[in-house]
Amino acid sequence: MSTPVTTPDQDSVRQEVRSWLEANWDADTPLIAWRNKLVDSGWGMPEWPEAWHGRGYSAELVRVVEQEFGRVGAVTGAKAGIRLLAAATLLEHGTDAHKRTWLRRIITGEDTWCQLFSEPGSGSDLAGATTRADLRGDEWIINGQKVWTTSAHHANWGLLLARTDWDAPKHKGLTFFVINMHQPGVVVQPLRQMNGHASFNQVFITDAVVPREYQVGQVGNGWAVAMTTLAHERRRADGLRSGSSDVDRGSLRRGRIHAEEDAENLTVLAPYTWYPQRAGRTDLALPQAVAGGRIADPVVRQELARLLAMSSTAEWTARRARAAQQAGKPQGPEGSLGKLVASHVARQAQKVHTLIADGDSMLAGADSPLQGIIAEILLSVPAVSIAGGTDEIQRNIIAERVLDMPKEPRFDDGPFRDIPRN
Amino acid sequence: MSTPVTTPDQDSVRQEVRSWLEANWDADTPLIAWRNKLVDSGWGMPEWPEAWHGRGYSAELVRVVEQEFGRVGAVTGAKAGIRLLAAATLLEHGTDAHKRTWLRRIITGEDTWCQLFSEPGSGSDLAGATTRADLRGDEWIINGQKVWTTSAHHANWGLLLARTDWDAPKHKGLTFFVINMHQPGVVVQPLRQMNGHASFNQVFITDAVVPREYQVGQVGNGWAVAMTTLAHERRRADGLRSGSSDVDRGSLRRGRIHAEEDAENLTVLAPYTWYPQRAGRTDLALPQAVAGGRIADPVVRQELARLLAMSSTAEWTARRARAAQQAGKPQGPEGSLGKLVASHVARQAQKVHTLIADGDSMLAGADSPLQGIIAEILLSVPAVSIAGGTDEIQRNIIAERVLDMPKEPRFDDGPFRDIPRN
Amino acid sequence: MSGTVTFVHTQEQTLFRDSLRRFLDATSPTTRVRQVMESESGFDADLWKRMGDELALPGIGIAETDGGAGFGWTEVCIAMEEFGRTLCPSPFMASSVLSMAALSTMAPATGAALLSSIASGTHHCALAAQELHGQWDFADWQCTAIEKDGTFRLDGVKHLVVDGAQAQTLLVVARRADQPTLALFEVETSTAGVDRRPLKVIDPTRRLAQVTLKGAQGRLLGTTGKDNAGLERTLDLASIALANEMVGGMGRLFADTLAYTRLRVQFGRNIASFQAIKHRMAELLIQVELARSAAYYAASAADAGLNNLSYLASLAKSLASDAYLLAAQEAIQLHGGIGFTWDNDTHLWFKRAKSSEVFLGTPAWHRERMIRALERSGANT
Amino acid sequence: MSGTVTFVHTQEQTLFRDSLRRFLDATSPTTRVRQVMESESGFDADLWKRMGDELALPGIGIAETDGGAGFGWTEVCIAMEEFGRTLCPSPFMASSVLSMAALSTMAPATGAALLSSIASGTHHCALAAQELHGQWDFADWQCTAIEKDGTFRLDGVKHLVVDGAQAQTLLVVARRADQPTLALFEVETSTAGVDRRPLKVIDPTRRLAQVTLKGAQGRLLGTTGKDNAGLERTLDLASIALANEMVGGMGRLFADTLAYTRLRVQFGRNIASFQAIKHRMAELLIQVELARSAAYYAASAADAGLNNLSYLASLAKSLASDAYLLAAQEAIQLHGGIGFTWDNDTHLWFKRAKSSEVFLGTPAWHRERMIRALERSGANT
Repeated sequence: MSTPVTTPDQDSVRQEVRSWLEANWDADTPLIAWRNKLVDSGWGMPEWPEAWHGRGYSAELVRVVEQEFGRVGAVTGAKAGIRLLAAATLLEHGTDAHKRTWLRRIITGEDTWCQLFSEPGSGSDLAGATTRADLRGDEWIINGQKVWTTSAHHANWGLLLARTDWDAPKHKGLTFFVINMHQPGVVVQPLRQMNGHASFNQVFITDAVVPREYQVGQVGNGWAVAMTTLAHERRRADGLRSGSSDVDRGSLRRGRIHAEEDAENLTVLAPYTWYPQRAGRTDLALPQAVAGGRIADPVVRQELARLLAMSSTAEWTARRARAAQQAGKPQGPEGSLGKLVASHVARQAQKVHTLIADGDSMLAGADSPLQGIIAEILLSVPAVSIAGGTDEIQRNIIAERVLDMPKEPRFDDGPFRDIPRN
Repeated sequence: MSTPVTTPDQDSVRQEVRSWLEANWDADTPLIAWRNKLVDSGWGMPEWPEAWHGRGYSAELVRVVEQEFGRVGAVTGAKAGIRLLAAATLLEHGTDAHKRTWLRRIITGEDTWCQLFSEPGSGSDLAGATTRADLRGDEWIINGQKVWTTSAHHANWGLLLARTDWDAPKHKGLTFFVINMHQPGVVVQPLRQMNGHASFNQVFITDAVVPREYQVGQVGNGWAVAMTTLAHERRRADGLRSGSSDVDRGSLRRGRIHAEEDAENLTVLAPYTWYPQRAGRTDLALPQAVAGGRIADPVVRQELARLLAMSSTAEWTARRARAAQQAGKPQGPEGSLGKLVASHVARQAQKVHTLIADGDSMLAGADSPLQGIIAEILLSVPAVSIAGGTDEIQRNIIAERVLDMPKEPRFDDGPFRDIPRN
Repeated sequence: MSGTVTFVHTQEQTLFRDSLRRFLDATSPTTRVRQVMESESGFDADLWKRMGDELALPGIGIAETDGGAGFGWTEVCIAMEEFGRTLCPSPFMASSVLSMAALSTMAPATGAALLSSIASGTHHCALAAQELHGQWDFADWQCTAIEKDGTFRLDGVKHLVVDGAQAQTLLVVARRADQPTLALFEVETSTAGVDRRPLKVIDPTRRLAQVTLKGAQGRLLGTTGKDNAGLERTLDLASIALANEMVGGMGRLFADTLAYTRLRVQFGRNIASFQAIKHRMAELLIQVELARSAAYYAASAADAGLNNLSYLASLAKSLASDAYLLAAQEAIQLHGGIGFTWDNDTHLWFKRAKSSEVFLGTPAWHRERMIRALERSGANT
Repeated sequence: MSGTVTFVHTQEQTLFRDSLRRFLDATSPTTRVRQVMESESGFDADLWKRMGDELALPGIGIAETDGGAGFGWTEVCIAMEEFGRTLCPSPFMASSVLSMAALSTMAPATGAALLSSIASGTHHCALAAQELHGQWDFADWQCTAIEKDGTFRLDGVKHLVVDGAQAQTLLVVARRADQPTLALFEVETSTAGVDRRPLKVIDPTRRLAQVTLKGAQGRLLGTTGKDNAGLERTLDLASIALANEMVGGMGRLFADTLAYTRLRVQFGRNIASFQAIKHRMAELLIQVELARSAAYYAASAADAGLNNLSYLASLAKSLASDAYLLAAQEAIQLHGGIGFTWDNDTHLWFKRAKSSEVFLGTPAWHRERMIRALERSGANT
């Protein structure tokens, strides 16, 4: 372990990580071996607490570390997929045993994770989950169906939200578990989407077993734990939207360790390849309009201008929120609009791409402009206003939390078993 | 009285009215005298029952009568203003005494009427009226405030909706009255609008008196009576929107009786002069675009095309509804959309007029295009989606009555005195 | 104008619609549509034959003298609306609408034989008109027809040809060196110099192909006449038929979505009870009904012989394009995640809506055409 | 670009805004605005003097060497936002924004005296640039300046001149016979050949006039330079300031409307509790915040010296125009009938929104200008 740091300044951190990398970084180390080094040194997740493989660094110091890693092309701890949401949840609600069991292999990338929250009957209404967990001796027996589960087909572990009390109100009857995905009671089926991809899964759970010590948080407190996971998911989504790239893919990636990392990403990132198209690919609008000569059409020019204005201001609005936060100013509304604005941008982008592609908007695959990218945009954008919280839910949140308008009258309090549901 | 007609055919009616007009029509008869003739002959309101100055004619037969009157330029019974809504209400809910007292002078035009329903605190929620009527001996004592009252400044009589029971649920505590507007307890103030017109009034009622025999319908049954008035108002509004002109203003209007009628209309129709501008004046869009050369602007062309498409299809949709009705087909949704569609048309029209007028949209009065007509459009259109039922109410009606979607949860049942209100 | 436009369908027309709806509901549930759209031909030949035998559908709009049922464009559009409602893939659009419209306007006499073969339901024709880039902008079309000892040789590339790969006969619009206006040619797909490449499409229920002609032999059927009036009218009739097909699709989407909101429970209540959803359904209903009014009016106007048909056709097509896309987007949104899945049927109509939005011209292109039509008709002077 | 854009106001800027807001709230409640807008001059001279004495507002953006406060365009825009919030009528737009921008870009040296007289708050200038029909399409401007024994004689008609009837000095853009680009002239309104006709306006809080020049004597201040760059930049700065003013107005409308929906009870509940209204307020908030981001960004970009300022200015102006009109329409709609009355304040902002929508160019005109700017900057190659 490196000597504990109290509150170092950026320069000293830069010095320390730089000399450590000089001493340790070798692009021919096997991936897992290298990452175990990162865990032991605390350089893998410097933002994590010192007690758990980290250094308790602030965001700025973490950026310094990332810069130095990027400068020499050093591989970082595994970050792709939802593993970091799992880690954040375990760090906040898990026992030391939980942390010992899972955190290291999250950083090394040996384990992948998935999130078992959504169900066919509870989409917007996540707390309406009906997957049941019944205690039998020292084991929880799980039965139910989950859906929209990214990476379930290769995940080792799942974050599971299940109902343990049917007489409590719906938010009070849920408990949070970590479930071993590799057991007979768990059957994963790919879920094909209208755009042809199958980046999600359905998970059928029949008498699956979760040892009692894999319960996270108290019985009946599952919603609070899930909230932590969702908060981190939202924060990451906002980050991705406002352009701050997830992992730095610099140059200097010639070592065999990089080949190993690329292979890893191939699997872990596969479900996300269409996400940029789902967001509308604003970046392609102007080049396409110019390339095809459609830029000469006054209607194309009008709609293109609308799109560029919308997407630029979406970005500036997010940056205003971050700048205000960093300046310690009171939180304005601008921070809560990103998700809903992204839907507007995506819909306008698909409109513009349709105008530009004109008749060829009817075409797909190799016959579609940009070898099918345009067709994929047209068939993927409808998902942006649904996934991760529908536009309708976003509007409720903005009206109720940002504008402090009255909440919707509730029809779902009282014992869960009495609440109407599909 | 003319001999009762059972079910005459169009030709016989045409013959009869034609010969009657030949015998009686004289453009130099004083207006009131002529209209009294119309009342006695039943030619003034042929759609009214024979017992009450009419002939019980169907719509087709009435059209025949109107055609013949128009052919010779004969003056008809007074129709402008809301007098016909008053008549329809009295014919359905009034006593014979009521009908004797008011119907004749409605046709002759000697009396004008106004409608005292809306209040500052009850706009969309008409049944929330808080103007009170208290029985004192044989008189109802009225106290409260009404608003949006067209023609109150010259009306002789008012249709009044007032609360007589504060313990009954909101719709059950109202009673309907006819109030004499010319009494000390009734003070009328013009209500100026943002477009400069003052076509409505506020009516302040303080200890005004309504003789018990001027009560229409049972105590507590006022909402049902008001519904009749509103139903006729809606029907007329739909008629006006779908272009079927109210009164035929033909040629041959050279007699002194026409001068008298024009003078009458000057007063009665004055509040309505800006209504066409409120509806957007689609008719002016193309001519204005061509006149100013703005038709060359591709954006103007796009928005103009949208406007023309919207307004034509609004008209065709209304005609589909009428045609289906006449063909005895089941009522489709198309009949209930007119009011809401009119708002869309008006907003698009104001958008197009702004595009065409360009910078001169900043100007008003004589400096505005068409001597201020354009400015009046821009400043009047906002009223179209509020007056006579807001767009929000229309959407509720369409969703609940046409699409049979669930009603809004009610927060206003129970005794009226306990219901929150402004 | 000669005749007058009607605002309600006749008893006969209603009966025709009802019988066709029963037929399609019985024979083309989405389970079947999914099989057919993944088949090689892309349509069900046996079913098409039955439509001919039992409903005389292939020649519904073709004159009796040419072996058709002799009905008007209104009946063609009623059929289109029902096809749009079920998405049943068939040669109707290619043969009985596009080809029939082109032949009846540009080659009434010389095309008689083709018309009756279409009416018989045994012959599959495809109209090869538009070319790469742009759509029905005639001026840009390059395909040429060179006359040589009595016959014509055609060269050029035709794009987005409906059923181009399945049809036996192509009706090709080409330019003659010596002529100011375009002409219509009959080209057998079996002849040399005809290369047909099926295109990958977002809507597999409507097949498209790219046709390359290299000295292919063609028979002159007729010319489009002054100002390409024949092609304008062909586009008018096709756009009106397409608009009605779209109305069928959006009507179906609206009904299915409304039903789903009544069924789906979240937060302990039907989502149909949320006011925001109620208001959106009300607004959507308006767009659907306005588009329906436009499509019906234009169809009736075609039969009535109104002289501003281009204006009305483009009005109907542009409104239908916007309303159908809105209905499809709202349908997916209100279905939520399930509406984005392959197994849910919503995307079948979404893809038809997206494809139809630009087919025969984008809504913006048709709005521009509306104003051009107004200017031509001198309404602005 | 030289400097960099900032996304949060400095402590000083925030203090400046707060003090100005307190000042305007105290001195310009709508009761006072209504009096002033019906007065003859259309603004409160005493209040304007106080703004100079107590806040140094008239010269806020003018260099200290020219007697100004020497702040940046961001501070000018903060002031504009607060003026837009209260609708306080003043010479700020005419003198301290339009005239100041024109002088500082086209006549930094020769205009120094005018700039300091503006900064002193004692001198009222108006920019007479655009002409009848069309807006800032320089090519169409006809006003001419003929040089004759040392001085210039100006002829032409200038339209929609802000404060044209109140100003002592007109800054006239005119065409010199011998020059390719336009030039800026100083014309005293007292001199012969200057006819100023106040125009009737829908927004009485912003006065406009039509100025007719018949051989009026003018002093050459400077030229707009290659490609009329000086006028382009003047339009950029003015559009950015206007966009910020509009953001102030829409922010006020939003807050007042939100408060009213919380107050107004119908059907036994606050109308703020209706989901349809909640969702519309959420959508409106988005449009307001996006417009705000654009206006702030463009203001900061002007100070940072970004080279794509025309693109950013037109982006901000077009977004602000659409968002302000939407906010004003929604404000009236959600107020219901009362919102359409004269005594309710909502229409004051509605009229400013409607007027500002087209002032300095419609949103569509500015969207087109955005793309032209992109093409110039070669972003498309």
